[in-house]
Amino acid sequence: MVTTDYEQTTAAEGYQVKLEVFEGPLDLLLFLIKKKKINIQDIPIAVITREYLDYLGRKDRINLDREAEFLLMAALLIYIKSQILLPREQPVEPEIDPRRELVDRLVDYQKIKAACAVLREKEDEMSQVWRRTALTGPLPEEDLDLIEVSLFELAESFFTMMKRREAEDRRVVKTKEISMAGKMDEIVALLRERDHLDFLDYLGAQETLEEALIAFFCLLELIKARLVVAMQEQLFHTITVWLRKDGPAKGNA
Amino acid sequence: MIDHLTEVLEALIFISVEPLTPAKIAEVLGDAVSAEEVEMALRDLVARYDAAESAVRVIPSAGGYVFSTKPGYDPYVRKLLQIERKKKLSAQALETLSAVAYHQPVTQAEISGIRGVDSTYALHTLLENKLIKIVGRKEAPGRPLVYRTTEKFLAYFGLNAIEDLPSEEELKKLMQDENA
Amino acid sequence: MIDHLTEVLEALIFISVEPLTPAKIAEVLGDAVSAEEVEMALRDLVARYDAAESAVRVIPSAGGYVFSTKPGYDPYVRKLLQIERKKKLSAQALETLSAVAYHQPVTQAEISGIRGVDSTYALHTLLENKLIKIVGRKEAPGRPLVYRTTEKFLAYFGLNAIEDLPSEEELKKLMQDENA
Repeated sequence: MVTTDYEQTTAAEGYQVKLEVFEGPLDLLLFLIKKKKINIQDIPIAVITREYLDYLGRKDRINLDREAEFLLMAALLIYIKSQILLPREQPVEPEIDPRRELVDRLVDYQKIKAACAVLREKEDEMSQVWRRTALTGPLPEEDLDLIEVSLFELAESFFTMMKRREAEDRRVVKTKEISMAGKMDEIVALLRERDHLDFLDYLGAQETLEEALIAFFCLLELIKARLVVAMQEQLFHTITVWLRKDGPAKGNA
Repeated sequence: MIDHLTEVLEALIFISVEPLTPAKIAEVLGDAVSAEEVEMALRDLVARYDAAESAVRVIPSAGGYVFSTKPGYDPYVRKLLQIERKKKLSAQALETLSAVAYHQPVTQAEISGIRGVDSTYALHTLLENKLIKIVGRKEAPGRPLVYRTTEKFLAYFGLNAIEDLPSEEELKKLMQDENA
Repeated sequence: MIDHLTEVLEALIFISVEPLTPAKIAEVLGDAVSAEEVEMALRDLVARYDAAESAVRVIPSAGGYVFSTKPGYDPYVRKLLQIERKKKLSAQALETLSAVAYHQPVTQAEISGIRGVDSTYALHTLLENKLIKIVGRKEAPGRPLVYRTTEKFLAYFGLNAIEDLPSEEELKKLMQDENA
């Protein structure tokens, strides 16, 4: 279980006055803008950059896991400052103001912060009321293992199962892994039975990725041994495989 | 003494997953009330719901108290439960569906092999729900049926194409920090 | 016409763990009642429990109706369930969730851009808690996964619909008040 930064702050500072730890660069910038009573639409970049670097240097108020992201913002501030300081023939137009993009991001982030406050309040309210998580009383048994599913759960279910299975029959898979000869026999037998084989279909029918890879290596071996012919009409199209009628396969028979 | 003892008990019975026993009640309320007071309040609660123009009631069950619907509403209750059952997938069906999705086209024997358990029934459920379909037979001994997921499957999970399924790498990425 | 429609609805809501939607009600009741009759009966039911000397009530939630306790019984319920306090979302998770709510459908990269910090882990937490879901992929380079908030998100915050979130204008006003 990962402790949230929220809880860490509370625990570390106990009953003392709780200093806010800035979770990200936008968090810190908004704080500085408020502290300096700056109009967000007209940020004095030089001032804010100096303040920002000051906080960054002290390190005690920033989430150090996010240091890289704080540094990235510092670089952006310095870049914007350099853009503003460039000598110009005409005054900067609002739409090409180098601060524009940052201001837009800050305004948007400010909205998200305001929404957070509203949602936190609602969460507090809802924490006072309780809903049932299961039904009591007489209900059909078979309802118990029913669940709602999302795409995430579908995918997770699959990969979790594959991991479980891998652990379960590592031994079975292992025996399959070593028996390349068996796989080759299987391919040759299939070809004897029905003349040709759509190899991509065959690969798709393999139970595990490992098995499919082995089947593929077997095919390469069989080609090398001149036991089979493989043809691919176009790149990315399927591979059709035949037994060689004139090769060692005949001689062996 | 506890204010609104009857309602406190009502809230506890409502939220309790098992029938709420006097022992459990005593645990929660401690010494603040006597067993007699609790018993009286419980009787009051039962009477209140019985008398009310309400579809639910409080009944004694398995040595405790539990909410239940009144018998007259059974046909409606049963119908809703039936509908719910059809709309949801069991964990078994979900696992089978994921195996079909990531391995299609695939046979029953292959799915059972992948999952390590017989999957005939789960496949049947998925067929019924039209989340998978039969697309033909495999050129193999016994010519087994071959399954694929359907358009409905894509719509259900908000996918445009089967290639849009999250890859193992994406899943890993989403979960990696958990182990950090 | 159905006799005791209000009580029938009460029974149906009572046996639903998730908020019961008008669509599901219509499925159960069929053509026997009109949507207007159902709506009136639902309003009647909500008012009945609000007025009653009862610890429970019926609330609109996530587009449906569900039973919940009234505020005030929280300490007793927590004692029964042996929960110190209800778990709250971390600051990181809440911020990520707000960003998803206001920008959905949205990708991980977009959320990280809005917040200015990598949000992969926070998104995973929210996915696990079923407060957000993957709804498909964006037609953009890399075909990234796209996220949306869920019904559970609405229920968690006591919202009936996503439109119940404060509008952009309301948020602006909140920000001004704070700066004043």
